[in-house]
Amino acid sequence: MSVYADVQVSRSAKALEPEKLAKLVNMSKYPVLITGGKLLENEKLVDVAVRINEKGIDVIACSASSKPLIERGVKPKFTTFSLHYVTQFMLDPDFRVEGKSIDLAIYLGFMPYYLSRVLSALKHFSKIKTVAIEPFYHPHASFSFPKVKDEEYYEMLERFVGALEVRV
Amino acid sequence: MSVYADVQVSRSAKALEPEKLAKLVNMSKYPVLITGGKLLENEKLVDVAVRINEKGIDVIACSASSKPLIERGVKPKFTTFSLHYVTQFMLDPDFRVEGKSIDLAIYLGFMPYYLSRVLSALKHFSKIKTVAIEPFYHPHASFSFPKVKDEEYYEMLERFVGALEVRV
Amino acid sequence: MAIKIEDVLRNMKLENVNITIGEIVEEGKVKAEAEERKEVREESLPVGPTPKPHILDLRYWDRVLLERFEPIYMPMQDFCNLCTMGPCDLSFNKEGACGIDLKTQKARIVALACSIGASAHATHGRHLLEEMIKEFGEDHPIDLGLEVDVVAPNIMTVFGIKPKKLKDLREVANYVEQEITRVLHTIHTGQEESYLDYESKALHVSMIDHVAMELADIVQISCLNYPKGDPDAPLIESGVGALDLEKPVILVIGHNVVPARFIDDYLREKDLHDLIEIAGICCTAIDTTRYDAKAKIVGTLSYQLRIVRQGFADLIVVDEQCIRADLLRECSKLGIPLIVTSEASVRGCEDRTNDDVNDIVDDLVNGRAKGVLIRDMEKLAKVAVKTAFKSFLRRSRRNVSVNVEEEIKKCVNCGRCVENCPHSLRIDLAFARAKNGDFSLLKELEETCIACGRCEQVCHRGVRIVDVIVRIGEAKRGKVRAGRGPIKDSEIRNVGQPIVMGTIPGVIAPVGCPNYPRARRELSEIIEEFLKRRYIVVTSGCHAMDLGIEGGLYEKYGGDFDAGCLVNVGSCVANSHISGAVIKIANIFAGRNLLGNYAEIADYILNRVGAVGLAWGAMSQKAASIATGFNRLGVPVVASPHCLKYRRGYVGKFWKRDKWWVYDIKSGQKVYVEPCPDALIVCAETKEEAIVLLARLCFRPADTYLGRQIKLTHYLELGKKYLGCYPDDWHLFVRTEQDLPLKMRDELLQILEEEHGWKIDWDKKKILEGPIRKYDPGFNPTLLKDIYEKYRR
Amino acid sequence: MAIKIEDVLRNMKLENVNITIGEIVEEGKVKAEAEERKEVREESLPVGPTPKPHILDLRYWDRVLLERFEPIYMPMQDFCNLCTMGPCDLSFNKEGACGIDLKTQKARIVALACSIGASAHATHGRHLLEEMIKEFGEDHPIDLGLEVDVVAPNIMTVFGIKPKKLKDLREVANYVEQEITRVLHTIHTGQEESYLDYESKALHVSMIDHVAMELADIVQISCLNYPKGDPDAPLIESGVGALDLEKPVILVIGHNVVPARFIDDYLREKDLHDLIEIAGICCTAIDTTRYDAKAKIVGTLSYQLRIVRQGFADLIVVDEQCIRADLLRECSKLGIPLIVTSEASVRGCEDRTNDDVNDIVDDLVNGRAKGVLIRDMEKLAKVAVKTAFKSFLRRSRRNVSVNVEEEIKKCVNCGRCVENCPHSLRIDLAFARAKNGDFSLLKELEETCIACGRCEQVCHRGVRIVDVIVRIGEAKRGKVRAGRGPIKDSEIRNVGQPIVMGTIPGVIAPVGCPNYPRARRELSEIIEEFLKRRYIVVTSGCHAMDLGIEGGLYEKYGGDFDAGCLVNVGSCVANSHISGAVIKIANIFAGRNLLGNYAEIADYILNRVGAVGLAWGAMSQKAASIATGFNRLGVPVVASPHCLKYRRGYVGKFWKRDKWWVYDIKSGQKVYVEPCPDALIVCAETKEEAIVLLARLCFRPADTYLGRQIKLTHYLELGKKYLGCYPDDWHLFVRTEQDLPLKMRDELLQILEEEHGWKIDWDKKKILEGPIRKYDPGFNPTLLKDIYEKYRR
Ligand code: SF4
Ligand code: SF4
Ligand code: SF4
Ligand code: SF4
Ligand code: SF4
Ligand code: SF4
Ligand code: SF4
Ligand code: SF4
Repeated sequence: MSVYADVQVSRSAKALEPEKLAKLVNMSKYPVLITGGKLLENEKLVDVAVRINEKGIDVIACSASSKPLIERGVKPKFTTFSLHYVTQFMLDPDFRVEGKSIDLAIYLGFMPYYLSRVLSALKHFSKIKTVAIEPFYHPHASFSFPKVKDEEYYEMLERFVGALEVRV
Repeated sequence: MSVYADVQVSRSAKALEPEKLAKLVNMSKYPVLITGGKLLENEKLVDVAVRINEKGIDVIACSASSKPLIERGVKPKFTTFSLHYVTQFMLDPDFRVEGKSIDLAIYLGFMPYYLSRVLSALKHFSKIKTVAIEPFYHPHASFSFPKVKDEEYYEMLERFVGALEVRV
Repeated sequence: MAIKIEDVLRNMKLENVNITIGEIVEEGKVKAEAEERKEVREESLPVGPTPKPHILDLRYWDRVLLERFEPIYMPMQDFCNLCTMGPCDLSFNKEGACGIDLKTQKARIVALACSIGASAHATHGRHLLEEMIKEFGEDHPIDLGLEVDVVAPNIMTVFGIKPKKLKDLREVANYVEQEITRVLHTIHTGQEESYLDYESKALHVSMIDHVAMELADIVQISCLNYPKGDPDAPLIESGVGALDLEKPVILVIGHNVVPARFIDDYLREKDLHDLIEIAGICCTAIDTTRYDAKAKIVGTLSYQLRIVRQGFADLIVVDEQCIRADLLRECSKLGIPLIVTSEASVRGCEDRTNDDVNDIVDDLVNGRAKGVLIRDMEKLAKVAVKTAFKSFLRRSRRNVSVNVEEEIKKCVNCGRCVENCPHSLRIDLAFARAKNGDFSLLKELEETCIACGRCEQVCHRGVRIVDVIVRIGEAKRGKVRAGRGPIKDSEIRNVGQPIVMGTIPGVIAPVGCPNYPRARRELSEIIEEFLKRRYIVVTSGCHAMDLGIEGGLYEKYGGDFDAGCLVNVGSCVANSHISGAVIKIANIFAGRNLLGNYAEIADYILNRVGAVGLAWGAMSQKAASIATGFNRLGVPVVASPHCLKYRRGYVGKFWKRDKWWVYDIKSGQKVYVEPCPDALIVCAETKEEAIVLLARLCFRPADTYLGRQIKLTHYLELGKKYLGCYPDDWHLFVRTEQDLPLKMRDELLQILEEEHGWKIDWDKKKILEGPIRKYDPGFNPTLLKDIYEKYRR
Repeated sequence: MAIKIEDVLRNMKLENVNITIGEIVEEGKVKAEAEERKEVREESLPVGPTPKPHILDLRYWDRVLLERFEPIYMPMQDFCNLCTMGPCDLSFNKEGACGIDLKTQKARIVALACSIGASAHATHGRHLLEEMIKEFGEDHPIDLGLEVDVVAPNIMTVFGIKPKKLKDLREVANYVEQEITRVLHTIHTGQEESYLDYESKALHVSMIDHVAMELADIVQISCLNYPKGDPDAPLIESGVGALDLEKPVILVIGHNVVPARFIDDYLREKDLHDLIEIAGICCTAIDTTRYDAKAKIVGTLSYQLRIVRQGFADLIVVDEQCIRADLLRECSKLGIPLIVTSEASVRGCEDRTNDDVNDIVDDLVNGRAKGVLIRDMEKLAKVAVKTAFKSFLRRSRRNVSVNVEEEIKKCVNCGRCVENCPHSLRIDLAFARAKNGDFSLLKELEETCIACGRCEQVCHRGVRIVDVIVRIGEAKRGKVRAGRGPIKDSEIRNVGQPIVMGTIPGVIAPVGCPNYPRARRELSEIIEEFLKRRYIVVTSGCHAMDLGIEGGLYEKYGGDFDAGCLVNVGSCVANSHISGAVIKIANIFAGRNLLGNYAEIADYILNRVGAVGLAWGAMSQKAASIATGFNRLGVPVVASPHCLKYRRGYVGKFWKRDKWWVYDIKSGQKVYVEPCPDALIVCAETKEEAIVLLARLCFRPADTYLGRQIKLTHYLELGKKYLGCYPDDWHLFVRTEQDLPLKMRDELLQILEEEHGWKIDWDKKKILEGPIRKYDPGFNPTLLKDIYEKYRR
């Protein structure tokens, strides 16, 4: 009648099209964008982050990604704490960013194995929704880009940013 | 471009319709049916085993399932060795049943967690194809019944037996 | 045409003339000489080649075992994530980032599990040793009673000394801890490349485990006035039904007698002994009743949640190992006070050791403290007794009511619980039927459920599944013979010969944890089959409890270590008396030197002593090391289907003839032998299969034809009874027509001729051709070249 | 507006008048007195509250740490299958069949990893100890040179004795093994219910690890004539490029110097020393060069496969730990003989200890034996040298040619290798580009690849990926200063005050395994940033090698333990000198008693000593225990992104004000303090982030304002440089305007007023309101009530 449960993995991320992911973000109360170290190497990702921020989404810059962002005029809510810290904060229901409680976090520009651990922590121990807009499918996220070819990735990011509503 | 590989499971069984499973068996060179302890409690399973045997498929009776089978006229190739032994034998490329080398094994009537381990061993360390015709989906098998409701299970067994060709 | 064992025995007596020849004579002689020189030996025992062996010193013996009993791996997990280079996908025997392949990785996990198991007993033993030295002084003698001279067969064989005083055990404990640390070291990333070497480590640390267990048990027997090899140790009132619920109930859970003992002493001292029930779960239950026969055994691990949920425990005191990791949570839900006492199992509780007794009691009773840690055992005793009385007065306030009907109604039969149940028990179906008034499946569920609570974790309807199950069950009641400790030297003297000859068809040792559903019921059925057939049955731990509570077997079968007995040696650590007994056969009966002579002894046992362990539901890492320790000693173990999850078996291939050979010291030749035993640890799925398998694994190459006759008789009978036919391989065990049971001889000869192509001289009813080897009464097998050479000289 | 550190320093000198007040004075006084009484102390040192602590004895300290530095778990695996009741789905913190929840289970795995780590060093230490006692006698003195009187700070602080002779260390080794066994015991199913208690065990066994490491290293220093705290220890020729390939090359791999040492001795004895290259990988490399400065360091773990694949090693001799588990397979493919020497890493090889030297050599050279085990080190040396010469003659026969172009052509860019690469390195893209003649990505790949070989395991086209990568790389060459062992007491005397005051802004300790890609390059960049800023840098193990081979830093920076130094203490076990140095600050500089006084010392360090570890790519279980041992001692560690896979961090929440308080011994009050350090182990993703984080974790509550000024200067500068702005939390570290770097004071005051709402008296340039607390030069913080009470009395 059912699966014999020794396949050792629990919930896997829903892989969604960029527009759908954007819709989820649009529906959330206080989403944040969390950026990682790839922004130091990849100007395109900086661009995407800037444009997401322009839609009114606050940025938490990890991994020293604040530097290129600040240069592009972004004012991150945090610049100093590594993703490990930020995750520890987010796991605490008391954590607020300027009085607001994060209900959804978008991740951009992290090493896959590094982000994966963080997503796993939030999956098991918090109610925050996590959205990975990364070139890898992230099973531990709540929602993730599907498995895509390299060249399609930037196009997907475009579609994602395009579908974000401006927040006020 | 791809899945970040920390979902900790490798190949999962193809869940196939009974007819397709039967076809695989029909195509194999020397398939055997391996029966388990549930036959001591469940007359319907004994019946299925008898009918599979009537199609010309040799039976290896484990878990003392030989008793009801012999009573119904089956002559198992083995009666005495537990599934643990039989698996150890099958993992050895030298193993022969009356000179024949098993290339496919059908499993019927085992405790799910018990069978699961065996299927895992054969999956990792042998080339033998394994077919689980059990009421649970068995991820470690090569092929398995899909997840079905209890009442559908016997019907699926019927369909499987029906689709088996008589071997000569 | 069933063969009656009595007939066989009667027949054998007629032929019982010329059997004391060959090795038997030799062994007898050696034994007699040895006896004479006993005094001398005491002082100047020879020491064998491997006292205090390290990992590599017995590797040559492991290689012999592993060559025959090939490891089989059944991965639970395709990945490894033991270091930060991972996770590594090792499926299909791929290699990880450190280069390890799947098989080697699985062997590594087995070696780790055995190390954990050994560390548990080692720590337990160390704790007892230091406690007892504190109390009794380091010169306190090791004393297992007058009739036990060989007090420490494992320690003697492995470590190479015969300990006389507690202080002698300190260096043994140091050695044990050193070896465990050394094996654990090898688990570090980047060590072994071959699974065989991890198996050798698993075998090594598991041998050490038997040393650790022996140390622990001889300390407590020597100091705490336990029964000392007493076949008539008292029968203990056991089972939930045995509890007097009119009294405050202190429930002790775990494996270490120390806290319970202090409570017990305090009760006696204060004359409160009759006013309080001390009841135990798991091995602490066994050891507490060895200390005080008035204490009670509630049952095994699977009773922990059941009892808590029933709410009548007024205080729970835990020590270490096998304690549910949700006990504090569960107790506090009902307001049952919990005291923790061991560094291993503190559960986040505050250390109240230095606080005032009354403060602690108040906090516990009022629920201000859900649980407390008390490290001072005298204070613990006071707190426990006071708390129990006060808490007893509040027992009625604990809300344990369950509206079974309502709970059943809540269920929507979605099956999520079934997917999460380790046994895939059909809770959904049981509830569905119960809704229609048919409680039979629910009853069945109660019988098989191990009360682990995983089902409740996933039920989105919040059905109190375990509560319903508990409510359905009845309170069992039975008697368990208190753990008697060692087998007496005189008993070994009596049974040594019949065991080695095979005329006692085997020693069956049910040891382990009952976490296989239906184990309780099935275990007793399996064991009674062998008791009726006059095998020796020797048991310990949770299995020992079940045989009494479920099976009522202690009242039916005697406690002398002899044919048809049921001997309970004690708790888990008393398993060392079972390994000790087989070692003692080699020593007391056969005169083999023990000190530092492990390989010779194990080789002796493997070839001659038809002892088989049964772990019908082994659960813990300790179970893994206990079993593996038996394996290194040459004792096979049959395990329940769950044990496949240990990931590794040692299973030989009877059909590979070249694997089955020995050196024959008598003839001076390498000879092919029958494949017996053909596995060291192997699982069975059903009790029927287990029974036949146990009988099969009792064969030994050194069986006399009389012994072989008896063993074959049982094997053939059990085959017919449970498999519906003679077993596939019975003919492999036939060396001569004399091996065949008399009454069946014609039939069997015919089968040999027709089905196996053997040549028979029908006039003389003699086998002319067919057997693997000829029977030779002086046959003297060994698998070790050095032993062969030593005795050939 | 970058601030020059020189300016700050100059400014400070002007104000350098009244700083030796308060605690500093107190400490100085205590120190002086202590010095005077040195002779007396030697004989009658007071013993603190916890000599030979067991798990529970320091639990109160752990609770203090864990309250602040909350564990964070990042599961690698949702299931547990540690016992046969499983596998249990623990996702979303569900409970398993034993009742354990996911967090507790993860903590259990961490405690296990740390136990494995500790057992590795313990076994290494025990082995060295017994070997050296055999050779030098048990009365051989423990001697780390004239200038090191506090020879064993870890042993003193934990175990409570000051060892003088080798034999004194035996009881330390027994204790270490006992504690490891006790912690391992708690991993058994059914013990802890709270993750905090497993963390306490992890902390405990990791503290024990530092004891074990210290034991190991002081034994080898005392017996093997290693440098003894010598700042000018020789510079060792290192890197593949440093090898003289005209000679036979013996490659030693592992962590234990013993086999290499015997080979080295034999070469000298036979005057063959100049004819053979002895070269090492991993810690054996370091320890061999401490023994003989002519030996060479090849590199770290990630060089193992590279070197084998290049085929120039004529013989590989391995001991234990961190050795690839495919070495025998890989060597035998090329016909490179392998000798194994340790019980931990036998790799299925036959034990040839008792065979004739020439037979073994022949079998190895002819490939009849792919690898052999030799347990007798004298014989090993003979076999190794003979084999190396003979094998050298056949080096040309080893086929190591790779047709790079052809391999690249074979690739179909499917990306399977990328999915299996632990670093998701884009092999597919690198090959695709290379096909078109652009090798830049392939070069980049070579730089980042750790040569683990997982990619090759899955390539269905059989591309020899690692071979291609190896072929692309160039042979690096550099110099590594030989491990000097301990920090001298006089050095501690000199730097103790500036470190505790904060005027040396911090001690940065890069220790660990370089299995984070780019680690080699990045590590040197990180460290040079701190060297330039005149932090103390003290390193060990694989990181110590990389700083020389990749960074060339030893030639630029001095070896005295002082501002701006780069000190290599030695191999992994020499990490104990780093923990030892911080302990010695509390003792030698501040006069705190060490013996059996762990909690007080750790509390001292946590509040006063701005030391931070850096594990830029930690891999092994030893790395886990080393880091966790530093943590219990109050030393934070910054780790690479890979280290998230350890599953657990200790990360505080700066924004929870009530977590950050101390008892102030001076004022007699509980005071809120700045959150520093605010993590004990935490990961960073990029080198830029790591740099800022390291600077941030150097703050301590006890900093004087001068020290705080310097630390803030660096922190602000580094923030600007790497984050593009001042860090988020710099203002939290400001207690008084005097804390602000002079040159930036106006700007910073303005920010404090505008952005943080602080009240400023602009006339006096004084802060009126805002800081968490006022600055008090006599501030004397402790987190421990008993210490508070002791010093208040
Ligand atoms: S131990 Fe080996 S297989 Fe396991 S995670 Fe580490 S590198 Fe991978
Ligand atoms: S999970 Fe709950 S609702 Fe579903 S079948 Fe089980 S008991 Fe019924
Ligand atoms: S408590 Fe019983 S029914 Fe529930 S999951 Fe455990 S074994 Fe299955
Ligand atoms: S037999 Fe098993 S479950 Fe029972 S007490 Fe011993 S280890 Fe625990
Ligand atoms: S240790 Fe607990 S969680 Fe792990 S498999 Fe066993 S029962 Fe399940
Ligand atoms: S797996 Fe092989 S073929 Fe595929 S991209 Fe990698 S190297 Fe190329
Ligand atoms: S060898 Fe290099 S490229 Fe290949 S999997 Fe390992 S790290 Fe990745
Ligand atoms: S630093 Fe790490 S990789 Fe290097 S030798 Fe030490 S444990 Fe092994």
